Amino acid sequence: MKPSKTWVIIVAVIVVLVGIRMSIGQGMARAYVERVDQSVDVKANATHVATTFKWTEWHPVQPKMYEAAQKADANQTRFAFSWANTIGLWLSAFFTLAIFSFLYRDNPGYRLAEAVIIGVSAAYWGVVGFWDTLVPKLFGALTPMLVHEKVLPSLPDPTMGQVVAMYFALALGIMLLMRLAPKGGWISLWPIAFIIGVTAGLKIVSHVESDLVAQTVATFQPLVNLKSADHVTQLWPTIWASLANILLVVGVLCCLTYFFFSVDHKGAVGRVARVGIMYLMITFGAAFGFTVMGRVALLAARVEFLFDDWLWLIDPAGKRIVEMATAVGSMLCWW
Amino acid sequence: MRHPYVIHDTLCLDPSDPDWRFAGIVEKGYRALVARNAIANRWRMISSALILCVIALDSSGAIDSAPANTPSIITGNKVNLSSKIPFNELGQEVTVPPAAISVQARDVPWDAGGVIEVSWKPAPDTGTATKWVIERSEALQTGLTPWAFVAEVPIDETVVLAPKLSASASYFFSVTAVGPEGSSAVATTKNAVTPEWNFFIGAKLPLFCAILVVSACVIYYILAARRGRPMKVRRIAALEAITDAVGRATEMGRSILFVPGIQDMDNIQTVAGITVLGHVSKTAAEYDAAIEVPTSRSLVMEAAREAVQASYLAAGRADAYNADGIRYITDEQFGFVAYVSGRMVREKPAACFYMGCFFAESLILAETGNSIGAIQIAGTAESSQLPFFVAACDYTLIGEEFMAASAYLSGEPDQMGSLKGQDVAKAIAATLIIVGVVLATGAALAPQGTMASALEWLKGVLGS
Amino acid sequence: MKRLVPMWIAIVAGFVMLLSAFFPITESLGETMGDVFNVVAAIAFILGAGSLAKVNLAKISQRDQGWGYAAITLICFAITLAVGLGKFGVPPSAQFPALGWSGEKDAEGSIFGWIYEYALVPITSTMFALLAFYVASAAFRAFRAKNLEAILLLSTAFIVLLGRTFAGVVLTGWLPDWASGLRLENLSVYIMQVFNTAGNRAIIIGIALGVTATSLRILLGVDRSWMGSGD
Amino acid sequence: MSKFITILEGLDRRWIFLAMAISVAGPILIIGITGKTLPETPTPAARAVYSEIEKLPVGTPVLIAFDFDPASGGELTPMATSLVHQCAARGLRMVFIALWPLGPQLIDETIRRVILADYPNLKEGIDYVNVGFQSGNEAVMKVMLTDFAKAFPITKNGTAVGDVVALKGIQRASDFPLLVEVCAGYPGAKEWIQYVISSSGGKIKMVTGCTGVQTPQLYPYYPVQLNGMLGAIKGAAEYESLVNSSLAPKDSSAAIPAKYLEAQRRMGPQLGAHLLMVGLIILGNIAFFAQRKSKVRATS
Repeated sequence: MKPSKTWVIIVAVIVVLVGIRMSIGQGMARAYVERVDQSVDVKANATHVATTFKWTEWHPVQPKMYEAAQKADANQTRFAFSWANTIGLWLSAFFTLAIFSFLYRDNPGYRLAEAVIIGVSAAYWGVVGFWDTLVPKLFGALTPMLVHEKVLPSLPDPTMGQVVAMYFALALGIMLLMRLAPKGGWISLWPIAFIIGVTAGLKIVSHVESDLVAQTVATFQPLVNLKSADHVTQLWPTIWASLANILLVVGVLCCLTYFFFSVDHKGAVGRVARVGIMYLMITFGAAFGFTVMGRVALLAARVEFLFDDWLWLIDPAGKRIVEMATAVGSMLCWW
Repeated sequence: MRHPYVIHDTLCLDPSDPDWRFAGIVEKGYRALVARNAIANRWRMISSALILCVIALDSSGAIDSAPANTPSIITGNKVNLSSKIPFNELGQEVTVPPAAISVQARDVPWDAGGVIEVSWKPAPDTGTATKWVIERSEALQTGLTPWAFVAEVPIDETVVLAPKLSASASYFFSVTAVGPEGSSAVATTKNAVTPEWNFFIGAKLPLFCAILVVSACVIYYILAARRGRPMKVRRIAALEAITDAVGRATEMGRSILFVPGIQDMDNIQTVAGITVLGHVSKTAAEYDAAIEVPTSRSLVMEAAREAVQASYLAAGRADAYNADGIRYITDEQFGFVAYVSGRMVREKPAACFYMGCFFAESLILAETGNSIGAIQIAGTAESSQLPFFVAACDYTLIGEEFMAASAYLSGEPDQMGSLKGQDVAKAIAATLIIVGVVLATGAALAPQGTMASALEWLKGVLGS
Repeated sequence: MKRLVPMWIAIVAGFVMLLSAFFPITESLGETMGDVFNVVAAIAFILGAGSLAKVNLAKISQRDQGWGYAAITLICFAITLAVGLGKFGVPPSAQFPALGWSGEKDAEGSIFGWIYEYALVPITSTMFALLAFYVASAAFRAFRAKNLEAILLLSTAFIVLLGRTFAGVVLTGWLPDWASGLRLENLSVYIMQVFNTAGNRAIIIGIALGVTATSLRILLGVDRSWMGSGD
Repeated sequence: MSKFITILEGLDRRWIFLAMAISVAGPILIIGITGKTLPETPTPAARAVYSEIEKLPVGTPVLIAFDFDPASGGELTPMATSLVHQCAARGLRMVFIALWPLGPQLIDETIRRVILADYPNLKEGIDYVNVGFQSGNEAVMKVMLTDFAKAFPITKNGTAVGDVVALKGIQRASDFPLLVEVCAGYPGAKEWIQYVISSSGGKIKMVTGCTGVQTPQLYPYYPVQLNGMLGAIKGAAEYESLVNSSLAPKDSSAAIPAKYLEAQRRMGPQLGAHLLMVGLIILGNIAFFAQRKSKVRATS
C-alpha cells in the first residue's frame, strides 16, 4: 500500500468518527455562559455627579451547569448558549488540526493558520506594547494628566528623571522612524548604535558578576569530602561524595580547555579537550531527555483539548461517559 | 490604687464589623501608648489605620464605663504603649523580654547612600523573646517624625540594614524585643545618623577588578596584534563551513536563510547574531546569493537591514541589496516559527543559519531545515537549546564559540588578538579554580588550618 | 562619517553604562535604560508593522502565489490592532467605571480577549506541541552509536528518559538498597548533579568571557560588523 | 529481517509522527475514560516544595510569580493549580506577579479555577491580589529588592499598591518569606536566584515549578538557593498527588475534581511517549549497525 493512500484512509476514518460523535447524544463542542450583572456606584466629586454604572458580563461555565439549570427551569435566563464561544471552540479545534497537519506536509489549512497567526500575533504584541509600555511609561511621564483622566487614575506621578528619560526615548524613537522619511534614513542607525552600546556595557557587568566569578567560586570544591551530618566519617558515602567532586572539577577544567581558541586541539590539549567534549555530550543528552518530558506534556495538553473540550469524548469528571454510553446503547438497540 | 483603662483596637477594614482585639492597658494619667504592644504582636504588618476603643476599669477590674470609641481613625504609630505595665487581656501581669542593650547605628561606608546599618546587643538572657522589631524616625528640626517600621528579624540576629532612607535626612532607630506575651521596652540610638552616599560602591570593587583583569587581557592582545604579533586561532569547523554553505546556495540557485534569534537588541546574543550576519551577508553579496532574514522584533529588523545594506555596499553590490528580504514577522515566538517553517518548506533555502538567542523553536526550525535537506549552521549561548542544534544541525557553535564567531570570520589581526586575550582570561579562571580546589581540599582535611583561612580570603577577594 | 558617529555613540553609551554600575551617581541608569529600551522597541513596532504591511500588500498587488494568505494576514492584523487599541467590548473596570478606557484590554467579553483565547492560544500552543513529534524524529535519526561521543549522548538521554517515568521504577526498582544509586531515577539525578553541572558551568564561564570580549570589541570600536562587514 | 532493516533505513518520519500521536492519544483516551492514573512516589525535591509551603504560618505573605505563557501551559498549568491550591488551603496571603506579559491572564485563570471555585471565602485584595505584569525582566527584580511599590506601582485592575490590604507591610522582596516561581524560560527561576535570592542573604526561600528544559539548568542550585523544585510534568504529578492526599477530606470518598488531577493524568501519555522514544532509539541503532555491517561486507 502506498503511504499516501494509508494517510487518506487514516484521515477518512478520523472524519467519520468525528461525524458519528457529533450525532451521538448531545453532540459536542458547545459553550455556555453565565450572565453576571455588574453595578457600581460612583460617588460625586468635583468633576461629576454621583451615578450608578450598570453593565452585563458573560462568564463561561461548564455545560453541565447549563443543563442542570435548564432542567430546573426551562425559562431561566442566567445561563445561556454562547455562539461566540462555540464558534471560538470550533475555530480553535480547526487551528489545532491545521497546525498538526503540517507534520504530514504543507497544505492550505496550515497556510491559513499561519497567515492568521502572523496577522493576529503581530497586532497582539503591538497592542500589548501600546497599553503596557507606551501608555504607562511614555504617556504616563509626558502627559500624566491625560493618562490619569482617561486610563490609569492611580498611576504614580512621574519623577523628573523619568520625564527626562522618556523625552530621550521619544527622541530615539523619532530618529528610528526617520527611516520612513525619504531622506535622513541614515540617522536611524544612531538609536541602534546607542542600544547596542548600552547592551554591551550592561552585559559585561552582569555576566562577569553572576556567571564568571560566581561559577568559578562555586567550583572551589574539596576533592576529599569528609563531611557528614553526624561527624562520623563513613567509608562509602565519603568516597562517593569525593568522587562526585573530583568528576565535577575535572569536568569543568576539561570543558574549559575545549573552549580555548588559540591552541590547536592536538596532543595532550586535544585529549583533554576530547574529555571536555564527552562531558558536554553527557550534558546535552541529559538536557535532551528532560526536554522530551516537557514536550510530550504540551502535546498531551493539546490532545486533551481536542478530546475533552471539542469532541466531548473523554471527561475526567466522569459526567459525560454515562450519557454517551446510554446514547450508544440506545443506538445499538434501535439498530 | 489603679484605675487602668483597657484599650482595644481594630484594623479599620470594615467599620461596620470591627474586629476588636485587646491592645493594652494603661493607668489613668498615663498617655495611652497603644500601638507598641498591639502592632508588635498582630498589626505590625498592616497597621496603617487603627480605631481605638477605650474602656475604663474600676479597681476590681470590672468595667465601669461604656466603651468610648476614639472619634477618628488614628494612624497606627502615633501612639505608643509604655512597656512599664505589661498586662494581658485579663489584666494579669505578664513577663516581657528584656530590652536590647546599646543600639548603634552607622552609615554603611562606600555605598550608594540611603542605607544605615543598625546593630545592637541582646540582654544576657533574652527570655521568651522570639524576634526583634526595628523602627526608625527621621530627625526634623521640629522634633521626630512618627516611628516607622523598618524590619523584623529573628532573635538570634543583631544587625540589620535599614534601606530606602533619604540621603539628606538623619534618623534615629529603635529596637524592641517581642515575645509571645508582649514586647520589651524600647531601646533607641543616642544620635541621629545620616545615610551618606559615597563616590564609589565599595562592595563592587572585586567585580570592578575582575572586569578590569578580563578587559586588560583582551586589550593587551588587541594591541599586541596591532603591533604585528602573529595570532594563531584554532580551526572552528562550523565557521569554515559558512563560506561553503553560501557557495552551495549560489550553485543551487536557492536562497540563504538567516535567523538572528527571537530576542530583541537588548540581548547580547542578538547583537552577536547581527555581527555574524554582517559577515555572512558580505559573503552572500560577493557570491550573489539571495539572503533572507525574518526577524521577530522590529528593532532587530532595523539593525539587520543596516548591517546587510552596509555589507552589500562594502562588497560593491549595493544594487543587489533587497530590504524586503529582511522583514519583521511577529513578536510572538510560535507565530514566528509557524512562518519560518512554512517558508522553509515552500522556498527550500539551501543554507540555514540560526545565530542568536533561541528557545523551544530551535528544534522546530532545525528539524524542518533537515527535512528539506539544507545545510544548517547554528550558534547560540542558550545552553538548554544546544542539544537540539547538536542533534539536528550540521554544525553548531557552542556558547563561547558563537561569541567568537564574528572575530574569527573577520580575520582581522586585532579581532584575533581579542580571542587570544579571552583565552588568557580563561586560563586565569582555570588557575583560580585549581588554586581554590587545592585550598578547599586542604580546608576539608584540616578545617582550622591555614588553607581554610586562605580559602576564605580568596573567596572574600572574589567578592563572595 | 556615516559610520563614525554611530560608532562613537555606541562607545560612549557603552562605557557610561559599564561605569554606572560602580558609581552611585549613575547607579539607577541601568533601570532607566531598561524603560527607555522598552519604549523605543514599542515605537519601533511602527516600522515592523510597516514592513509587514508593505510586504503583504506587494504580494497582493502583484497577485503573487499565495496572495490570498497575504490578504488574510493583513485583515487579521488590522482587525486585531483595531479592537485591541480601541478596547472594543471591554467591560469597564469595577474600580473606575467612569473611565471608559480603564478596563483591561483582554478582559472576558472583549473581542481582543476572544481573539487571544481562540486564535492566539490554540495556534501557538499547538505549534509548541509539534516539538513532541520532532524530538522523536530527531532522536531516531541522530541518536546512533557512531562514536564514543554519540554513545554518551544517547545513553545519557536513555537513562533520563527511563528514569523520569514509571518505567524506570519498574525496571530497576528491584535493586537492593546498597545499590540504590544505580536505580534509574537516582542515576539520572547523579548525572544532573555531576556531569550536567560541570558541563553547564564550563559553558557558562565560557559564555561570560565571550560576552565580555564581544562587548569590549564593540565598545573599543574593534568590531563594527553590526554596522555591516568591511569599511 | 533484511527487509525490516531496509524499511527502517528509509523510514518516512511521518510514521514516527503517527506512532507518537498514537502513543500519546491512546493513554489519554484510556485514562480519560477510566479515570485511573498511575501511582506517584514523590521525590525529595517535590516533597520539599510541599513542606516549605506547609510550614508557613497562616496569613504569611507569599510572592507567587507566573513567568510563563499559554504555550507552556501544558506543563506548567497543573503545577500552578496545585501550588495555588495548597497556598489557598493553607490560608497564605497570595501576591501574584508576572514578568511575562501573558502571565496576568494565566494568574486570573488560576484564581478562577482554584480560589473562586473552591475557596470563595478568600477575598480579593485582602487574601490575594493579582499585581500583574511589569516589563523589564531582571531590572524589575532588582528594583523589587529595595522597593516593591516602585517595581509594581499599580495592580492589574489599576489600584495603587499602597491601597491594597494584601500588600500592607510589604516594602521589598525580602518581606516575603517565600517565593513561589512557576517559569518557562527567561526571565525565570535562574534570574530570580541570581538577582533576588542570592542578594537576600537567605531571607527569602524559593520553590519553583519549571519546564523540563529548565530542570537541568536549575539542578546546580537545588537545594541551597532553591529550596524545592518541581521538574516538568513528573514533578507536577508528584506534587499534585502530595497536595491531593493531604487536602482530600478524610471522611468522604468524593472524587477529586479533574482540575487537580491534570498532571497525574498526563503521566500516562508521558510513559507511552518515553517508551516510544526508547524504542525508536533502539530501532535507529539496529538500522545503523546493520547498515554498517553491510557496508563493511561490501568493502571487503
